Amino acid sequence: MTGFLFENAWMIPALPLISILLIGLFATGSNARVAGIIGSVAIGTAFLLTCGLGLSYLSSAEAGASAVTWSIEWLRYQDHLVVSLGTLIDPISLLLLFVVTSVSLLVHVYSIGYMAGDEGYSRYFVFLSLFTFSMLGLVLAPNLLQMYVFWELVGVSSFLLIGFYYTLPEAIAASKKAFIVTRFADLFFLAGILVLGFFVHQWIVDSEWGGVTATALQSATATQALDFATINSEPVLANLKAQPGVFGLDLLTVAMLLVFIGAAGKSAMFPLHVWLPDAMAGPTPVSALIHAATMVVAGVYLVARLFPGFAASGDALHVVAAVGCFTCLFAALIACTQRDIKRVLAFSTLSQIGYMMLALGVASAEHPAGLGAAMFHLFTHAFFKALLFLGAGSVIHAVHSNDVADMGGLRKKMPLTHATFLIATIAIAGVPPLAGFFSKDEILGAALDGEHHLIFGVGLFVAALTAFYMFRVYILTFLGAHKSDGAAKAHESPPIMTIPLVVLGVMSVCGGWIAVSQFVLPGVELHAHLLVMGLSVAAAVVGIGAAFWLYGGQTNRAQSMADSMGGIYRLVQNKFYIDEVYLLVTKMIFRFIAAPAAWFDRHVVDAAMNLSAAVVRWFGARLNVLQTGQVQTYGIWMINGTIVILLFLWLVQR
Amino acid sequence: MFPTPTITHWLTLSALLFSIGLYGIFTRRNAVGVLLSIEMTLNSAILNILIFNRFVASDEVDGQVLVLFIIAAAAAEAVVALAIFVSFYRHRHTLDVTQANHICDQGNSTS
Amino acid sequence: MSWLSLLILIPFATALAVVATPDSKWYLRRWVALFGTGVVLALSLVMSVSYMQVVQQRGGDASVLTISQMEFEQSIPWFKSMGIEYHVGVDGIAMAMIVLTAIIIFTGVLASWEVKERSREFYAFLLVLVTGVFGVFISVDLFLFFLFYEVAVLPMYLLIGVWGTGRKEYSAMKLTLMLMVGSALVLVGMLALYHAAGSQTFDLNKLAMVDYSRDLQQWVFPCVFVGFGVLGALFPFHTWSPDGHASAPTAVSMLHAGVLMKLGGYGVLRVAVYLMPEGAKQWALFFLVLTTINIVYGAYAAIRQTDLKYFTAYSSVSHCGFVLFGLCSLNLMGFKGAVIQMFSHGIMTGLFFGLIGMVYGRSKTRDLTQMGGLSKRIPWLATSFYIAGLASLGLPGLSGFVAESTVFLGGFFGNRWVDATTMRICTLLATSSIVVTAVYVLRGLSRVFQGPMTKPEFSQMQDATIPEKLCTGILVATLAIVGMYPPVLIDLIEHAILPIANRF
Amino acid sequence: MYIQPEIIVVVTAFAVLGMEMFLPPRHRVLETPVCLLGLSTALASVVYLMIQGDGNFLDGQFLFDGVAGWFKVSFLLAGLLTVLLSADLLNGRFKIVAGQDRELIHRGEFYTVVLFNLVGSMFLISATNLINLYVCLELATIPLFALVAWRRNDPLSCEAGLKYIILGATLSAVVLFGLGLLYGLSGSVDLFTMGDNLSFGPATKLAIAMVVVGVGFKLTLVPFHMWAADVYRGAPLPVAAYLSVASKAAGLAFMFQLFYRVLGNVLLDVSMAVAVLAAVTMTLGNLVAVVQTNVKRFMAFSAISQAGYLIMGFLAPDGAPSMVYYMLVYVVTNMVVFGVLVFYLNETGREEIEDYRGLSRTNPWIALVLMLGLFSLAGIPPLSGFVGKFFLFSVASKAGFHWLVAVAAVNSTISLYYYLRIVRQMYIEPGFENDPPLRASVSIVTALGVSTVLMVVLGIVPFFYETIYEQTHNWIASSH
Repeated sequence: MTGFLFENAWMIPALPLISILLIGLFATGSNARVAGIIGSVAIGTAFLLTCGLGLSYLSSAEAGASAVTWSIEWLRYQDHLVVSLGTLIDPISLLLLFVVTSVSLLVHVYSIGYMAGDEGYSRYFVFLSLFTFSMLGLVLAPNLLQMYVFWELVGVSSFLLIGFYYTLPEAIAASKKAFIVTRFADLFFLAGILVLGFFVHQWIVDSEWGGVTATALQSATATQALDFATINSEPVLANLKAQPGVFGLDLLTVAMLLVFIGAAGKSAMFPLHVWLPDAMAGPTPVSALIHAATMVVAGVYLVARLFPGFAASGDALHVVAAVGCFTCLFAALIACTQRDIKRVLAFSTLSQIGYMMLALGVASAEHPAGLGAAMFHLFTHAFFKALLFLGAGSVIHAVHSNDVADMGGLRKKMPLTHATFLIATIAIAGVPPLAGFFSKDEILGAALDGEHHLIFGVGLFVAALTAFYMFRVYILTFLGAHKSDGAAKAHESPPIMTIPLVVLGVMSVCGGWIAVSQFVLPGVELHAHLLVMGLSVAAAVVGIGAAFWLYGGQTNRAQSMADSMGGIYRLVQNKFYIDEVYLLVTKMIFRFIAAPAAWFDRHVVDAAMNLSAAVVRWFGARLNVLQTGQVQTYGIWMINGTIVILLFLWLVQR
Repeated sequence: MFPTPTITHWLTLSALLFSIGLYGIFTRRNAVGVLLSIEMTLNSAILNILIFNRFVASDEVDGQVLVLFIIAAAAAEAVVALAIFVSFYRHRHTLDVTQANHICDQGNSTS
Repeated sequence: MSWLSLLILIPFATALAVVATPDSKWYLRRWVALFGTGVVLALSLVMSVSYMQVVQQRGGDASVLTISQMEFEQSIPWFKSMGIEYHVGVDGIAMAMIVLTAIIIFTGVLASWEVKERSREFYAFLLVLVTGVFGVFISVDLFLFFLFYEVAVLPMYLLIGVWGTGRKEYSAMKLTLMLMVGSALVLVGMLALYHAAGSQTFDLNKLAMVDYSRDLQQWVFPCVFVGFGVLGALFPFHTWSPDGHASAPTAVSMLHAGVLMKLGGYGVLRVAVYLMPEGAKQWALFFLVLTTINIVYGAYAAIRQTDLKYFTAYSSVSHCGFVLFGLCSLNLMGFKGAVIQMFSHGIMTGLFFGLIGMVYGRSKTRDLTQMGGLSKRIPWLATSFYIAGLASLGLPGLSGFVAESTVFLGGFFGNRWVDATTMRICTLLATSSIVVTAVYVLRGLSRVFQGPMTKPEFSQMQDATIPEKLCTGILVATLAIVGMYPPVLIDLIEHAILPIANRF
Repeated sequence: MYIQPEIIVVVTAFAVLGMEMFLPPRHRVLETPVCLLGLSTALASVVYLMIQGDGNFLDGQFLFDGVAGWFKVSFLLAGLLTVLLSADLLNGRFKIVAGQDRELIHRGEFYTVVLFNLVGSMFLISATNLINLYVCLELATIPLFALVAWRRNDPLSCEAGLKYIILGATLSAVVLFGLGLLYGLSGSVDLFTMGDNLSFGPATKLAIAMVVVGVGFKLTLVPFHMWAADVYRGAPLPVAAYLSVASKAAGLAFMFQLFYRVLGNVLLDVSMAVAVLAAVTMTLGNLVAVVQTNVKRFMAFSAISQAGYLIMGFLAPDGAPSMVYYMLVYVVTNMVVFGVLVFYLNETGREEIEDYRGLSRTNPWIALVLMLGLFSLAGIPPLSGFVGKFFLFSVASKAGFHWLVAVAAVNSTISLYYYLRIVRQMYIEPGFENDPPLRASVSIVTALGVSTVLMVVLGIVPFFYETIYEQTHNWIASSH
């Protein structure tokens, strides 16, 4: 795999990095307007490079080929543990590159309009470029540590963007929550890296591989423990599988589960999902880019990257499937009850990522179809979900409210937004021939092929739920009458915002026609499941019908249905009170660990130090009393001293 | 009648004298009494040296010479002591050594 | 004369020059100080580059050495009968620390640009302190090392006592005494080593060639470790640190947390671990547990702090724990991580304290609960603060991550003398502090800089002045350079760490 | 002629006395330069003799060697500095300060007594037989009684003199008893012969115990230290300064004679006792110093703890150079501190620790000098106090007394605490309002200048220690 573009693939992430510098240098004060243009041009160039890269990959490389096309030594821990920064080019990284650069480009363009006039305009684009840079670095990572590095960087740019409106308390709280929850998950990721680093390194040193490479420090090109290529190689996996870990699990499973917790944190899988709905406090384009299309699927990407490991472990993959399955159901249920349009979309995102995880979980080394399906869904989801968010952003921009109860009847006011939003809604609902149908169908097919009937059932049910809640939102937002002044005064967004919508709309329609699965998994044959197709279309129709039945007319069927559910409805509406549980745990940590630690430090440790000083003074004062001023007492002390010395000399032998 | 005193007897005498002197130093309240007791202990030491000169190194007179010097030094000491006593008396109108504790009254605080 | 001697002569001469400035021209002093420290900074950078060249020219395989190779050596007999020499030399570790010191003192002078009250003494003491610090880093002779070590500690008393705030006398006294007790322990240990080695020499590398008996190492190692550990904020001897930092003036906090606390780690590495591998093996577990407590406990205690300086001080306790933790790992990565962490934490905490000083100068309060929304008025400081905070929570791309990940790997890889499971549990516990750090850093920063502005007078604040921008800019740039391209630092220190690691 | 320094001092003493007798009062001020001249000449001749090499006089009754030379240098330095420090008081410049009579009277006699005392100490280290030793010990002691009580109008001075003489005389009797025993046990008055004849029997132990009392008294070892606080407090401050160094140096000289010459064979047997004595002394001195408020008492306890460090040198056979060196260092360092105390007491009549507040503003140079002096006492590098202490600790460590090194080092920290209390007053606390800048007189400046320079130079220039080391080694080799 050679060629200018391959060997200079680093330029793709470098472009946004340069854009940060340029914005920082030039887009200050009154020149802030330039920021958007700089950012867009940079990412646009990156997009073009990505396209070029993809084309030359398709034309030159073998299908499914994978290679590190460029790398420099970055962090040298020790022999066989030298971390490089590099670019790993293979189908899934190319796929993600395409998704990230394209969605990012569109979001940049959209943001020029959306953020116009904001006082933090250039700051916004700096953060956005930072995010893009980090995400591209993550996608291209050829080793686990580079992945982690950019993993953290996307986390922090997400943090910065969620807290973009830094005077709003809820934005600050949400940003902190997002960062801390994902960091908590990253802790396990890091632990996984430590485990893999140690045991893979051990294996390299013990095996003949260790002998082959140079012993000295100049071994950047030698086998490195944290490279995906090393970790995913069969002897290493077999070795890890053979070693005992903890809790009766084998080492490989332990390592993969640790990594998966990291992935679950970033992808907001249950129970680490709590940050994502709150993250909607950030600007809407940010939600579209980070919290729908790209960053949150990093977890899926990570699992896909380490798929051989997960597959070899088996158990770890089952956990992935279970978590994905549960999250997709759980989030879909909550999505049905939320009133904040962005929150509905957020829960929908959760649910869809759950879908992808589920797809990964049902795959196996022998039947990797799920992997392809997951990537396919990732691809299509990125577009229609970004579209939904940007559409929602357009609506919010117009109505100045997030609450669907304030909207309604926007179909006429905002025709373009309406049309694209509708396309996306249909796409996500899984109606053929739009994008979502194909990818979802493939996932369900994979589940059925893998004999995971329960998962298949849940998947089908969630498909219906998805159609239901998405149309619920659609109906409440665009159909019916205006429910507020804001909605009445709403008007279509400027072209700079609607053009990205249109582009995304096109992708949402056509995305499913691209054979992503074949691209990702060349040689794996896929057979069409007419049964699955039928069932999934039926589920979508049922969902859509239910939505229209409940919300379509001027009835209060929805309300009465909610009332009839009673406690369960409230439970779901309050997101199963998971947030409250977290709050409680956090408070407990504050109250029962942090406060005692601080108290202990001041009142025990420090007091002990002060006590030693006090003891010295106390002794000093006591001994000072001996100085009575009585000369005869002094004399007696001296004579006693003589006697003591005498006794000492007699009794104590050296 | 009496057996010839041996070195042990003499040393015992000197030790007794020394102890009596020390006792006096620590119990007499009058400074002059204390001074007298000090002279007594000095004398015991002198006696000691003479005894050793006689019984251990009788062919030399080093001990006796030393004693002469000691007597002179003791006299000098007594002179200085008496001078100080006089000036102390002028301030306090007493020679009670237990009264000599004004320094501590002033400076002995335990801040 | 070796170039190294200049590193102590220039600051000292600058101190004298400051003293010689006329009374009326206080502003002259800061320029003198800035010039002197600037020269030192330039010198240190030039020297580290030439050090790299010298090492490369020398070539050879460092992976078989067990005795540190010093460069730029100079040795003048001093007290011959005791074998004491004025013996200076550096290896990569010392070089890195010298660069750190030079950066911190240069920025420290910038941060104390507005010190007018008794500025003559202030700069003089500051420069004397730095003389001591440089002295420690260039010493090869243990006696000289100890001598400079104490020279570095003592001016702190006056610097905090005179120019500090709050309970400054108490803090200054506590700090000085605790550090001195530490150095007392070091003294006991170092004399025991000296005599065990035949009372001939204090040369560290010659002392390192001696095989000390197991019994001796068994008691000397903890003495020296704890002795230096006090300065490295080893639990439970860290309590001088919060009070001391809270009371100290800006530049002093910077210097103290940034450089002086590193002397502790440096001493542990150079004296305890290097000279007494057997002792280290025996005690590794004990100190590993202690330093784990350090890391986790410091982080939790930081959560509850409301004073910005206490907050940073506890975070320093936690971060300095990483240094000692790395050293207890007794392997290449542990040592490497410890040294990187020394450098990284030095810069980071210097930045932190510098910024706290600058913010305090504007807000007149350090109470987190009183502040809010400052970033609107002081975006430069806020940005720098955020970068420092992110470095402190180990964000990749800033130096903290490089250090911490190396330490964690070192800890996880462990060694043959400590049970692997214990080692790993400790490492994971230490790792868990990254979450706690994130909690308190974000909490603290968002309190100060985000949200609505809490006091009307805050709206009058001015953003950083040019010296302040220079100061924070240099520190931020250093954090970023090391974080983004770690070989800058790793290439410098690796050759020096190998001999020490090879002893295990 | 190896006795020439002593002769010069004696001649000076008589000259000064003669001037006091025959000169009219207004010319008596010349006594000070004469005295200084005499002492400087003596110092020069000691140095000259040291360069000449070892020698003896009167058939070996008087030995001049390296160690003796260094001791004499210490004594003469102490004498010189004392003369300088007392000059202002004797001049009557500070007759009444803060409502108190501060003047020292009878200049010529004062000098004479000081000089005789010095001669006693100087002979002490050169003596080779018991008779000489004893007489010199008395000569090095009795004048001090008079000096302490010198200010006869001051009740405290008289009281201090009373205490000092009662205890001193008692102790000299006890020492004499012990010396008598040693004489009896060895059958000789020649110190070398005595050393050869002695064995470590029970009677020897008794003798050692009794002799140690005398040493302990002069060196202020615990529990023979109790006079120190009261006497320092009551004595005129220059006398206290002299006491703290000259008397201590004489004690050390006596101890050298005793331990290396007479008890050389049993030195190792008593090392545990010495170690305990050292530990107790330094600890008690430091602990009590912590709570003092008066600078004189404070310095008394500080001096006590210094004695504890000092005798650590006896723990190993080759500890002698460290002790000689530390003695020299201690003399100059303590004189630095006392010099400032004298200066401040003269100028303001203040002698409480908290009275030192604001000194760094009223006279920054003096404050700096005092700070350096205190740091040197505390053993802070690069001052000579640090080097000296380091060598002493090294001796203890070499002898295997690691616990003692730990105790001593921790004690150094405690001492730093109370030394820093003064530094804190000078630098941190706000000063007295309206205190004018203080100016020091020429004599004080000279004294402080000389001693400060020496204090710094002794620690940095290796010449002094190296020479002491070499000469002391020869001395120890020859004293067995």
